[in-house]
Amino acid sequence: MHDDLALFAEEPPMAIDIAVPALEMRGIGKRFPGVLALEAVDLTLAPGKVHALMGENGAGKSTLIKILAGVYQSDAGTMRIHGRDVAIKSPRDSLRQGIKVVFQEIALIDEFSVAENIFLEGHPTDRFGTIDWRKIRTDCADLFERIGFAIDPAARTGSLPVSQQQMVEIARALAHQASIVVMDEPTSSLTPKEVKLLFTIIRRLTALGIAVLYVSHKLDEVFEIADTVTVLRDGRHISTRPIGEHTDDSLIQDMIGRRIVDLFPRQRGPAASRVALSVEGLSTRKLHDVSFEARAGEVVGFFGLMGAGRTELAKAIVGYDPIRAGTIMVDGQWMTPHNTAVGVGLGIGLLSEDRKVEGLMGELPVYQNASLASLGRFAAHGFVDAGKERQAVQTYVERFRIKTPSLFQKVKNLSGGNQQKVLLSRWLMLGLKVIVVDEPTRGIDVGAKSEIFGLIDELAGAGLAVVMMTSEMPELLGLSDRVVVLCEGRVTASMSREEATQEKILNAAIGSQGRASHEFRV
Amino acid sequence: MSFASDRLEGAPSVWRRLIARQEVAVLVCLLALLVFFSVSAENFLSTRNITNVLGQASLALIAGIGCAVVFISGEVDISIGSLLATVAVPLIVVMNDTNSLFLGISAALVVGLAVGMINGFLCAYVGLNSLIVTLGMMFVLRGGVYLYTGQRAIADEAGLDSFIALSDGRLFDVLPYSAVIAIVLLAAFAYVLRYRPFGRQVYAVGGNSEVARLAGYDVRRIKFACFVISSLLATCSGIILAARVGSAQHIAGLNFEFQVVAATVLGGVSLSGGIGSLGGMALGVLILQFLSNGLRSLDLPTEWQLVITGLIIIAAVSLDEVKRRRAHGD
Amino acid sequence: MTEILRTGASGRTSLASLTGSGQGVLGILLVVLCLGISAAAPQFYSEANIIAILRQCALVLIVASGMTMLVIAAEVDLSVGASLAFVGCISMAVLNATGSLTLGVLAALAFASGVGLVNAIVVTLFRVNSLIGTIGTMMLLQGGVYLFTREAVQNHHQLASFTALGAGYAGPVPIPLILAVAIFAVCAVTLRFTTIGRYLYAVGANERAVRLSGIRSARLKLVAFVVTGLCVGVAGLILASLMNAGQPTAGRGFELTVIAAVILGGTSLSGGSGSLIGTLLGVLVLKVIDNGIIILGWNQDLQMVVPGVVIILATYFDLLRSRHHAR
Amino acid sequence: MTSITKLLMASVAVLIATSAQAANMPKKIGYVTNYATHEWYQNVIKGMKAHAKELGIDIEVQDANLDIAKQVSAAEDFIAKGVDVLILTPVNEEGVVPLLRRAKAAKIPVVLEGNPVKGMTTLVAICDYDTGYNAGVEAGKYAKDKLGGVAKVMNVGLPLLSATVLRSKGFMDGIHTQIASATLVHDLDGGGNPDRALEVSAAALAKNADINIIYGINDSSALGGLQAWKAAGKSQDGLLTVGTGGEGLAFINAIEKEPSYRIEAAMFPEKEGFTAIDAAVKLFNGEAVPEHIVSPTAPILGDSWKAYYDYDGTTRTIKWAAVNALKPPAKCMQTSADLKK
Repeated sequence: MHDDLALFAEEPPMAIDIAVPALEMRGIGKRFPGVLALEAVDLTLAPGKVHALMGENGAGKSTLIKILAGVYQSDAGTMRIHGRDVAIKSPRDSLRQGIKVVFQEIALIDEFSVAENIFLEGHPTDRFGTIDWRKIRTDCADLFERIGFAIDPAARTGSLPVSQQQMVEIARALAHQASIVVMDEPTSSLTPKEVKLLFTIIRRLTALGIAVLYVSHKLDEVFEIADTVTVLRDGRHISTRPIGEHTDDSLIQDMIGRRIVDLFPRQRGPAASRVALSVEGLSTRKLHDVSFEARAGEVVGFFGLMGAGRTELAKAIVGYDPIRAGTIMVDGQWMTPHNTAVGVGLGIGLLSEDRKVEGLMGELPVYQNASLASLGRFAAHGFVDAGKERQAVQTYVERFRIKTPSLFQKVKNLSGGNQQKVLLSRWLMLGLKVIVVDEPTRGIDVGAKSEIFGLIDELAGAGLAVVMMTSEMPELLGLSDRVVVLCEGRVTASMSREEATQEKILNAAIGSQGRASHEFRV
Repeated sequence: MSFASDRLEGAPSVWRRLIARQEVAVLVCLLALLVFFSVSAENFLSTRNITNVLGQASLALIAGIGCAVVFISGEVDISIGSLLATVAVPLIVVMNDTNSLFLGISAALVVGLAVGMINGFLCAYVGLNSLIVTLGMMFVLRGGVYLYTGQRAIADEAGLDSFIALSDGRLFDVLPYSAVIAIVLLAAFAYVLRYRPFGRQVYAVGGNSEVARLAGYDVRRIKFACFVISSLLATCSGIILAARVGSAQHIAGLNFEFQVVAATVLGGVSLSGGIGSLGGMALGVLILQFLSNGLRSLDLPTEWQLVITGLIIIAAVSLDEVKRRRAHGD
Repeated sequence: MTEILRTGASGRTSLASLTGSGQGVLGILLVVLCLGISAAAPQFYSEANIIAILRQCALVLIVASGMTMLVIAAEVDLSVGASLAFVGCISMAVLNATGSLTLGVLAALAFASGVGLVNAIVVTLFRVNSLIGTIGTMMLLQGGVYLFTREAVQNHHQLASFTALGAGYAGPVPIPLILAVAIFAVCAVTLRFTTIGRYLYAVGANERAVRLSGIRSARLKLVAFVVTGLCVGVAGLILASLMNAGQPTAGRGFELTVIAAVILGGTSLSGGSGSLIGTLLGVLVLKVIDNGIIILGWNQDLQMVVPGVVIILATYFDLLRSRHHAR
Repeated sequence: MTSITKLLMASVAVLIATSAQAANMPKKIGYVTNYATHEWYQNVIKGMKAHAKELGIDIEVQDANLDIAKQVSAAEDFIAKGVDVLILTPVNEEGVVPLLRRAKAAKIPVVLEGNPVKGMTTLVAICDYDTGYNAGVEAGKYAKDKLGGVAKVMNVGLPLLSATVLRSKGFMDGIHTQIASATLVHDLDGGGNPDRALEVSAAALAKNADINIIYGINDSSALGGLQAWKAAGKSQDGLLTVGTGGEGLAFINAIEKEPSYRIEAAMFPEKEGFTAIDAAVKLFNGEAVPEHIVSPTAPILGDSWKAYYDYDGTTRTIKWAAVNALKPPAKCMQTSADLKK
């Protein structure tokens, strides 16, 4: 019954010649304004195999996937699919060639039901072209049941927690007859059980002769699932080897190009005893009774899976979002909740995780972006002293080595790392006591990453309390003096740098309740 | 198989989903309005009056479908008022020359199609802001009609029975044909939006055009089609209006776009795209029509009608916003 | 280190960058229009006609100055036309009742800024899309003005000082023009050199970033709405003075002229970019077209068609330009 | 004192005359006007309501607010309600043809006000052409007398409506009877509203500095033209402004305060409303009525407005005796039918 889904067919979706590579990319290059994203990259996928694509953020993985998906077009190189030369000019072309990409940024329509999103690429219709809603619902329910998913197909997708949205996104790949499935960091918000489920699904795909490109930077996953690994670094192809030839160290060496300690230069001294930020019993729609302290000169790292409430906490403590209960004290003074003006006045500010939406004013020049928070400093009687302002920005441009052709460059034309530095200088020009950084290295290339780490270290060294929200384990362990773990809006663990281990942190992040509500029948 | 849906956080029950819908709030408003006017205004609840209002509402209902479709796709079209006046010219001129309603309507549709294609081309393919393009088009069309007609109405000389029936005729002597047409078109497009892949693509494009593109949709072609649909439906409204006024009126449809936009937003169709339904739009139109009819029955002067309509629009849109904020929790 | 500063500064002022901007295109268009019309009809550049054009521009420019600030902050106000008529009636009624120019002017400004305040509340507090919200207030004002007076409010006292507001001269320069230039200058300086101006651009470019930076974005929008209201107040006074009466029917379609001028001037409706110089050019282009069609004795219906085409074309050229720059 | 007595006597006389004529009174009359917020129509309505009250008729007024679609809707409402007589001022004369058809089907008699419509029974209207013509004759005389026999006219017109086109045409024809060399220097579309009139006039005056007569198809248009003149810094010596309508207070104010505003082609809206009610009563009783019932107009020269109106600073009151004494022509010199030729 219901065997019309590719995943469960007895036969592969199409006649696949095992001898011919499913995908061959040769000499792929891509340039963006100011950035060379990819340079002469080769990639070959074999049918029925899992090929891992690895690299740090900014290595060029996302660009390569987007070229495969038809979102970007390469500037150089050729592509062959099952032995045929192809040109992929749009996502439509890509789908037609049997490529299905599962993006890390969830590509679902919030307003649609889960079932409809599963069939977004093509609604099943009857012979009159009328959408068969019954079939959509039953097929979706059937698919979920077989892969052991406890999600209501009729639920509005936007109302689901992020982890479930990601599972829906993965399930979508199964509803279509693809011969190449690309998964971009599919586990970034999944629980270990969900990850296991994902791997079961991947194995069933490869059994059908489908080629899987698995993009990740998590070593353990790659060792478990992949047959072959290709590593990219700074937009260049570094290595392609069977997984058996790799060790942890060799992979890291390939990915980072140096030893991990270099990434986290720690130069600051011990933290002061003065409490710069104290949060007591904070509750919002998503958070429940969160309490913690951060001392001057200390980095407090918050870890949690997607949807655990990290961003919500960040926004609540700087006064951006309303709270239900609790008190926030900045440097010993009570802060009015839901009022960023008071927050900034007391010296607490947020470096948002979403630079584009909440940080950058893309159309405005670099200097205006940098001086936004401290503009009043450069003004007399309401008039801005532009010379003084630009002079001040200039010192930060030099101090942070911000690469920009001029102060008047539109900030949207800068690379991610430089944008992040501009936003950091926005706060440093003002002079904060507490800075909350939310995923400070998202979408930033490796070189800039270590610079940002250096800056954070420097900030703490200068006496700021740094509250860091992150989902990157190395970042958390490398930078924090103390680690606090969130799960479903609650603090589930708090430990010192010395006590913290990856395992302890993950256990706390998954939490007992997490397991209960993500019940799967695999 | 049992789904643990009710145990999951954030999955609202059917009932909560229902009352969270704007359509329900609008329906309650409409019913309240009907009850109020039935009590306070004589003759309001007569079959004749109700069917009259449905006939009057047909113009905004038909054009409102197009307006809603364009809104759902994430764009706007404010050239429809001028288009109402524009298409009546070829309709009446050709009909007067040929004595054929079919040829007249064809001519009107050709003009409407051309306008829709120009709007669609400029917005979807060239990538210009649709508000600006259709604002410009609004001026161009209105000015063009003034130029062509020398600011004089063109009378229907043919006097075809079929054309007159569009204005005076009633199905079973009860429901005006214009209302019948509106209901048929509403049903047809409600079907398209719900049961044709194209309809779902329109929602997807408006909901998140990047996601739609990744799903392989030709976003530009879909938006283009929406503009064409909007123009063609406004053409239908223009034809019915021409029948109701027995002529091509150069001043027809002034401020019509405001009425339709207001009714559409009132009915819960979001200006930001991807959200809303034709049912909601229709309820929005009916509220404004019954309001204006009821206020006329109460013998309130124009100025009060304007004030009350303005207040209702602001109130409805504010409530919508409050509700949305609560739903999204910011 | 000053190298970056220098290249940046010189890059901004060079002629090349000006012609590369939307304003360059518009400036050229304006010159071509003026030359073309002058060649066909020499009366175009008579002193009388230039003054007539400038006076027409004055009214639009005053309101467009405020509107530019509003649009830069990513909001829009469609109620300005209806408010213009109401302001005229109120100021004239107060003038008639008190015989005091000061009170009349104060009443006009108070009323108009009150309208701005209401718009601001509707938009920032109720978070209504300003396009729809101000259609609502437009209807309220259109109805309200007829509730206030059904006929034109006549000028009883004929105060010379009031008449001078619209029809007077200082030397050869019409007083409305002086007012317009003053308001334009104040708004331009505010936008370009003050913190408020910089914050307005910032709010339009990214309101969340502004809020996170501890700046009260709602207040800024309120300021922009009230300034627009004040501008309408001044324009309404000038119009009432010119008409020698408060006309409840005045101002039909005025909002579209103003917004068309702002858009034509290159200010983006999505906020964060634009300039008052652009708006000035936009106003001039629209009014020169309007005037030229009469001077040339062309069919006046073209006064609607031509601006429509110009708006679409200007947007198109602007798009071409920005795409070119992006490459 | 005397004026009040006259007024009383006049209304009593009217009351007796009309009630003697009509045995049956309609209970309810519906009037759909095109633009109720305009002063002209406010005074038409005033005249109607006053007269209907005398006759004990209930009159209900709806406003199309210049929207033809709304006019059709409002009239439909009245037909559904079952009014005894319908009075219509068409937003556009071609646009209400279907309404007449429907009223006929519902057996409701219709009185047109203002503009003729194909298939109508009767129309109450002034003669627009004659009104313009008579004002033109007076303007010609004035120009011969005070402006050295030169007449260069700027017409602040409204091509939108045939009635207003007729007025402009009549004015020029009238002025030609006195000054053969009179020229129409500028023919403008002032939109019928003062701010637009001001704007277009400013450009026209700049182009042709020799204009010496401003004609406006209504008072707003004439005043818009005059204000443009004043704003250009010109003296009103050697200028004649002619307004049309006498719609409200504006023209009284203008005659009192503007030296050039010497001629008003007055159209007495109150009288028009009064006449329309009379026609409605007659139609209701099945009496024969002429196709065109002419409501009188007269050119008013300077201060002679006081013969027709009392003005207390806030409202004007019509002097019925003087207005009723005006003799309207039996037939108009030209109508909109002549325009189409």
